[in-house]
Amino acid sequence: MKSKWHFVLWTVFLVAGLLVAACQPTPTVAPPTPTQAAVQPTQPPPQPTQPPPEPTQPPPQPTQPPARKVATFIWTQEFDTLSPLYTNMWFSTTTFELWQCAAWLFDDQNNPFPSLVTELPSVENGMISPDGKVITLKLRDDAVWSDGEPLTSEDFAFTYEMYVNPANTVASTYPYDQLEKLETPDPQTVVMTFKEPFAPWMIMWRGILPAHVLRPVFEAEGSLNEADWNKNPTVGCGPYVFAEWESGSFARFVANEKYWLGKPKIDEIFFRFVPDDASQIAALQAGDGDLGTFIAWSDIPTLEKAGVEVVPAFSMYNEGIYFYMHPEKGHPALQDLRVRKAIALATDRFSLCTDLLLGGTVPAATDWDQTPWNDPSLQPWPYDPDQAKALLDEAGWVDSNGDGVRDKDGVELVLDYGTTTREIRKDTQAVLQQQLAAVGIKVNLLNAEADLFFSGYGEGGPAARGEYDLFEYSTSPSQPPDPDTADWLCSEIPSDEYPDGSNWQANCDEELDALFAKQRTQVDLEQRMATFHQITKHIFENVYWLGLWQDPDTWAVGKRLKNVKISGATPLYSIMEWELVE
Amino acid sequence: MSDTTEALSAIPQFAADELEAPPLSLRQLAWRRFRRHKMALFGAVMLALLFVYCFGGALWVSEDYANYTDTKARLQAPSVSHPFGTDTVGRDILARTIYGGQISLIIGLTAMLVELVIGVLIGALSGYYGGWLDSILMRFTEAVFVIPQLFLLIVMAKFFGGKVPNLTLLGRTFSGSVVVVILIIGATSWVYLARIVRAEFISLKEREFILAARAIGTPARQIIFGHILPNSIAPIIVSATLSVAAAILSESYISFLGMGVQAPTATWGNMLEGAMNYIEEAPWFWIFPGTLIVLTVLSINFLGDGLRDALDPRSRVV
Amino acid sequence: MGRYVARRLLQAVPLLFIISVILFVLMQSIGDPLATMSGRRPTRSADRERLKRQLGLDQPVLMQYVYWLVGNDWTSIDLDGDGVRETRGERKGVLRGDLGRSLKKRQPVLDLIGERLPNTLLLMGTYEMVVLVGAVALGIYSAVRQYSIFDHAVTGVSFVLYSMPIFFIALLSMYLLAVKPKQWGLPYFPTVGMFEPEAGKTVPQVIWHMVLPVLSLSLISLAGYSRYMRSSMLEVLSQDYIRTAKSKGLERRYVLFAHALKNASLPIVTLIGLDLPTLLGGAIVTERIFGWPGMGRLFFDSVSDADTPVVMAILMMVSVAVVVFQILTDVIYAWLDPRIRYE
Amino acid sequence: MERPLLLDVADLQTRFHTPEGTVYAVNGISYRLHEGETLAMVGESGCGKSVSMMSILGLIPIPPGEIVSGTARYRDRDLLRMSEEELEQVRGKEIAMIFQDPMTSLNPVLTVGKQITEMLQKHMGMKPAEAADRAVQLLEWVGIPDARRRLADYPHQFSGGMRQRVMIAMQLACTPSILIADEPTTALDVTIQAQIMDLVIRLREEVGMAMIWITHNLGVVAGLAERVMVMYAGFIVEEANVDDLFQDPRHPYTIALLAALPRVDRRRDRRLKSIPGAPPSLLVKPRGCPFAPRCEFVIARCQSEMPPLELIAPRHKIACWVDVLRGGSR
Repeated sequence: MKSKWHFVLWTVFLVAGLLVAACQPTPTVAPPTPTQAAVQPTQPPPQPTQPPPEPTQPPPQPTQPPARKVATFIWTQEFDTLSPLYTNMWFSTTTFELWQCAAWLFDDQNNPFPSLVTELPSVENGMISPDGKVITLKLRDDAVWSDGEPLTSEDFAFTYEMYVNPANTVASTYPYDQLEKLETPDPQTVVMTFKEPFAPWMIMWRGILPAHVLRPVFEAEGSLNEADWNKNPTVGCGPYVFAEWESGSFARFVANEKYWLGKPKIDEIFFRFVPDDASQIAALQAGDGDLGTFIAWSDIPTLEKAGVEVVPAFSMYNEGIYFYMHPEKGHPALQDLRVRKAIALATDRFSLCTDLLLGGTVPAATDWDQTPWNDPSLQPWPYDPDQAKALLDEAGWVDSNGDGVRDKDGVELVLDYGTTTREIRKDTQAVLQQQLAAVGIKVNLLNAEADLFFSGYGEGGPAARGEYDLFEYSTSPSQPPDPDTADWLCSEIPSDEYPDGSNWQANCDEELDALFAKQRTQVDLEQRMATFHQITKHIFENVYWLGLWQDPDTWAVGKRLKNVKISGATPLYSIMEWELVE
Repeated sequence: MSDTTEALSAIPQFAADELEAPPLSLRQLAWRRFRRHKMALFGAVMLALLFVYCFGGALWVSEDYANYTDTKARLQAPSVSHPFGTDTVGRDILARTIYGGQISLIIGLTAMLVELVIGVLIGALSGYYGGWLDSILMRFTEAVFVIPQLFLLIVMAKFFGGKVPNLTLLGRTFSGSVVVVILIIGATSWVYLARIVRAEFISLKEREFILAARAIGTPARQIIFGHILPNSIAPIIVSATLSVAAAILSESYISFLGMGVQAPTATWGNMLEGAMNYIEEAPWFWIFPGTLIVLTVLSINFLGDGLRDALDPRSRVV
Repeated sequence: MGRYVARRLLQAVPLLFIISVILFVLMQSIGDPLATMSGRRPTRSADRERLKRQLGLDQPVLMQYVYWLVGNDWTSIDLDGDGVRETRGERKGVLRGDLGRSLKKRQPVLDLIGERLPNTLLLMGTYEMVVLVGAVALGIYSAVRQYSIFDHAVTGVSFVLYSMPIFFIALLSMYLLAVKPKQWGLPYFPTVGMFEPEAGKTVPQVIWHMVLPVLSLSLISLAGYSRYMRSSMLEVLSQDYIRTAKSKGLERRYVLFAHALKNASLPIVTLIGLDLPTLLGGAIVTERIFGWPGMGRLFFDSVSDADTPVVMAILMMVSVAVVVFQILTDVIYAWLDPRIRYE
Repeated sequence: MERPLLLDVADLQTRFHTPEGTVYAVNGISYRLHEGETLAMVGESGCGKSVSMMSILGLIPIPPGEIVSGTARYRDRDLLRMSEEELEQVRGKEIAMIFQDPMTSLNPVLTVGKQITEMLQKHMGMKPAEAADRAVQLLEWVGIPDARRRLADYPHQFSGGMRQRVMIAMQLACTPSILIADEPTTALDVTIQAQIMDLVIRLREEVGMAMIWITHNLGVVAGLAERVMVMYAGFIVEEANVDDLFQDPRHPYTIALLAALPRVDRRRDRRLKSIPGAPPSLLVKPRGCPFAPRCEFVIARCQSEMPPLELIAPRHKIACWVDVLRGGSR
């Protein structure tokens, strides 16, 4: 005890810690009463706690204010930042449908419908110029920010300005850097002029910045990098308003009393950040969470047993294997279509889906599976190891030295197969290694942390540098739901001169290149779709990519949530309509 | 400090002088002290059994079987055909603990060797030569010491991650991450050893027999490795033994965090990766490898404790 | 003493400089912070190029280090990529208290640390208190009752605990104190987070959620500390001056606490001095398993995202703390043991 | 004239149970101490002198120590049967003890003042200020200059002799009736030794206490003690008035000791090398006389049977089967 000092020290630490931890606002907010003004978005007030309704409590009488409805969403990753400028992270952008507003949204079939605009631009209604370079947006005149300021074309212009201003370290300038100029002839009109006809224009305007809030900040600080709004976006334009966000723990959004489409049915959305899948599953099972995301396929039966519904939402993601096909640096065997086809035939992606993913999904044929852009006639390659062996024999890859591995011209058919460290991917690797070994292909398994794996060529990324012969991950061609991608262009093959290239499979196919260039300017939907059918068929038949499984986002919807519809592109598009019943 | 030495020191000082025993050689004395240390004997026997399990078990179970996936039989509870159950792709956990154990033990031993080489070299140079070399080396040692090991391990695991290709040895393919893990554990754990060796060298280099050796012109290298090192071997042996346990633990930590040894090579540590997700559903998935880690580390700690009492009874590091 | 401290602090400067250089070099290759910046897709090449420039990652390592250390507000940087340095830098550098901004979260690192540090201090402070009180109590009790059943039990159990990886203890305690009781319909401990969202961040909630992580953390350290305390206490108890104190007719308890404990706590002070500063970095594994929003999780997540400014800041913070605590330990040592004098 | 009996120790046996085996440290010793009397206990290092003293004060750690049998009556109360609380009232207050090494016997982390006053506060019920004043007096009494300032000093700030003076002041603080001095001068320089001895003798007269002086040096005994006990391997082998012992030693061991001591006032030898052989292992349960292997008078009976401590002359006891004056068995 005579070591007073550590006692004192720790008392100070503990008390200080407790104070700091406990003095922060409690996460619940009193029910808004009719007399009470709307929640003041500029200063989210910590308010007294409303006890949850007791089970014994009589059903709410019409005269009483109904119990506050709070839905809890489980997020396995925390937002990085909330500003649309600075994030492309899924867990952040998915909140945009809550507190942000978009020119248009996509429904559960990934079909667009107008939101801030009065109608979707098209060539037919004249809002897209015949050359495809000018697109005009007509905005609603009743849209307002949560602080009551009208939302006008000025906000669109400001948003555009901020995206392309080099002072802002934005996550991606795309697609706004495709614009030549943006004009606002009147508060309800936005005229966009592109440098080239730009087919993927629909991926624009998912988040709008409040000019009246942020312009003064920008003018004062020279950039929005440090704007408090990024973390604390108290002014928004969605059905909910940001209330608070405590790092590592939770974030809250409360109903926007001033939402221009009416008031949402659920009073508050509470985001709870849990560190891992297991915690998420436990919370969902226990009913502590009403909504969860990215449910592992293997967890679906557990959840369904607990009455939690698992809803897939196609956001154009598919798990698949790329073949590194660089003519000099790649493995010679992969240049041969027969070898690639043999690899496809030798891998049992069907039992992978039924056993490992517990039947939650099916093998993908192309990276555009489950979209209208995919040639509907394409079916995944069957599992046929015998034919695979025959193809390999035919291609000249035989086991001439009896070591169990096929070879040709003194080159062993040994392939490096890399992926990230995600458990399901490691498991898949182990299964495929065994199946490929059965046809005489030896596979070395390699793993890298996601950020290393996805590193660019210049940063020594193993996939980008071609250190893997086969590399597996889940990707969508582009920003959903647009099908465009640069990943197959010859010009995108990374090299010392162009380290930032994104064609990591180093596959240069002139025919494909031309098709991609063509679709990019086809603002006509039908024409573009036809081009894409050609593209998908070409990739499939040449086995440039081997689909393992369709990887839609899996959403777990708890028992209390009703009327839930989820889109792949803008997941929470219908949050207004969601209901919470006890 | 162990029970024996405690017992002796607990008797008031005069007692030690009072004890009269037939003179024993140092080695006999060490063996006697060690043998009396029941926990150390238990540790040695246990460790021998674990080695038999990991390396002898390989005679019964092939590595192919340990890596054999059967997606139809995933996460099966322990049964006759799979005494420890199966993992997420239907691999037999028993077989994997055998092959994983080999890697874990090898990592423990080789990381210790790496640590030994770095620690002894730095400690010896800095203790023997002193002066500016000592200053520089000790600043460096301090710098490494200042950053907590797990932090440094994680950073270094990312630093070297994926930079070492897989290697094939004796017909078996090992993930390059094994080498990475060995190197980074060795490279982050030598600080204590270096300090011990340095202290030994500083005290020994002024002793008569070393001065004599110097006087007759024995080269420095021979004095360091031929004269001083053998005389400071006891604390080194003890420290090295305990660092095997520490290395096995370190490996399990970074593998548990997913930054350690990667598939297809199993270790007890990386078998535990993702265990959190199966804490309820499949406890066998983590209990068996976890228990084996604890047993091994425990045995080595017992052994090290006994060795310390036997070889280096004065040292008081816990 | 003042001069000694001043000299030690001065010596710490080159040491911290070496550390910062080593770490900065390591940071260059712990991953690509831009790789995952575009969400689920690899970052577009144009964005990658622009971000590198805007974040200063295109500069030579030496320049990056200088900017990190002393800031770049004395020079101009090129933001728009035309090769002309047109904009004045805004960073102040670590030496002026600017730890930089998180690449991923886009906030000042200081803010991020400020959010997490109280949580970590709360968890780790409690843990350290539990360990200290527990270890001192256990250590003294076993030392006094040497060779009793209690002593043997404590020694045996602590050996086993000491050999356990913390995640194994965490998993076991979760299984035995949360998962199983829940299945059996008994009261159970929460496993994740700092509080139930419905209940709010109240003191009882936080304490309740702290039980399992603190337990898991404490058990291992308790094992080590109490053994250390025991042997240290045994050694002190066998000293002549304890015999003297007893011969003076002082009460047993008084001898133990007034005469023995102060001496026995000397080696423990060193241990604590080594332990305390690393607490700032949080408990990486424990915070991860129990979803505790502290520094350990921030560190691990930042390493995973290669968010180098955050990683660098946490490591430097811990290093500074270690160095400062080493000096502090010496000062306290001198205070506890009058035999020690520094110059 | 018999002074009142103060301490009566009978058949004291102390053992230690160690992993090496049982150490038979004290094997049934008996002696008496009267008021104001000074008793010297002489023997080689490790013969059980200190243990026998610490046994009666309950300073033996149990376990591994064990007091197998015996009584130690102090003013009609058996010290060996006392509770810890009762013993605490005796220690320091009634029976004080000073130890061999003043370097290690004072607590290094507490001030000298604290170590003296805590005792006064405990036994004399003094207030802190009162105790401090008394401590200053005590320190001045034992000859420490500038005593008040030195109260705040730590033991390491004193020289060896000064430290022993502090120790003496401390142990005499409560004016005990018995002072046990366990080789208090052994660790000191020769010149200091004499000073300390003089000091102790002076204080003994001033306080009028009884004293047991433990030493391995027969030389110091002559000018100090009235009676002398010689211990060997846990036994008392001879007990006599100091003059009788020096002039008429009857036990072969005592004779050998004296033979190894050319002159009483000469500088001591560290080891009594002239006795052949080494003391027996205390790990073996004693059978027969422990000195037998080294004894030049040894007879057959010595090997098998321990001789009892018997009166052979007035106030002169020995434990030996042999009559060394006449030769042959007694």
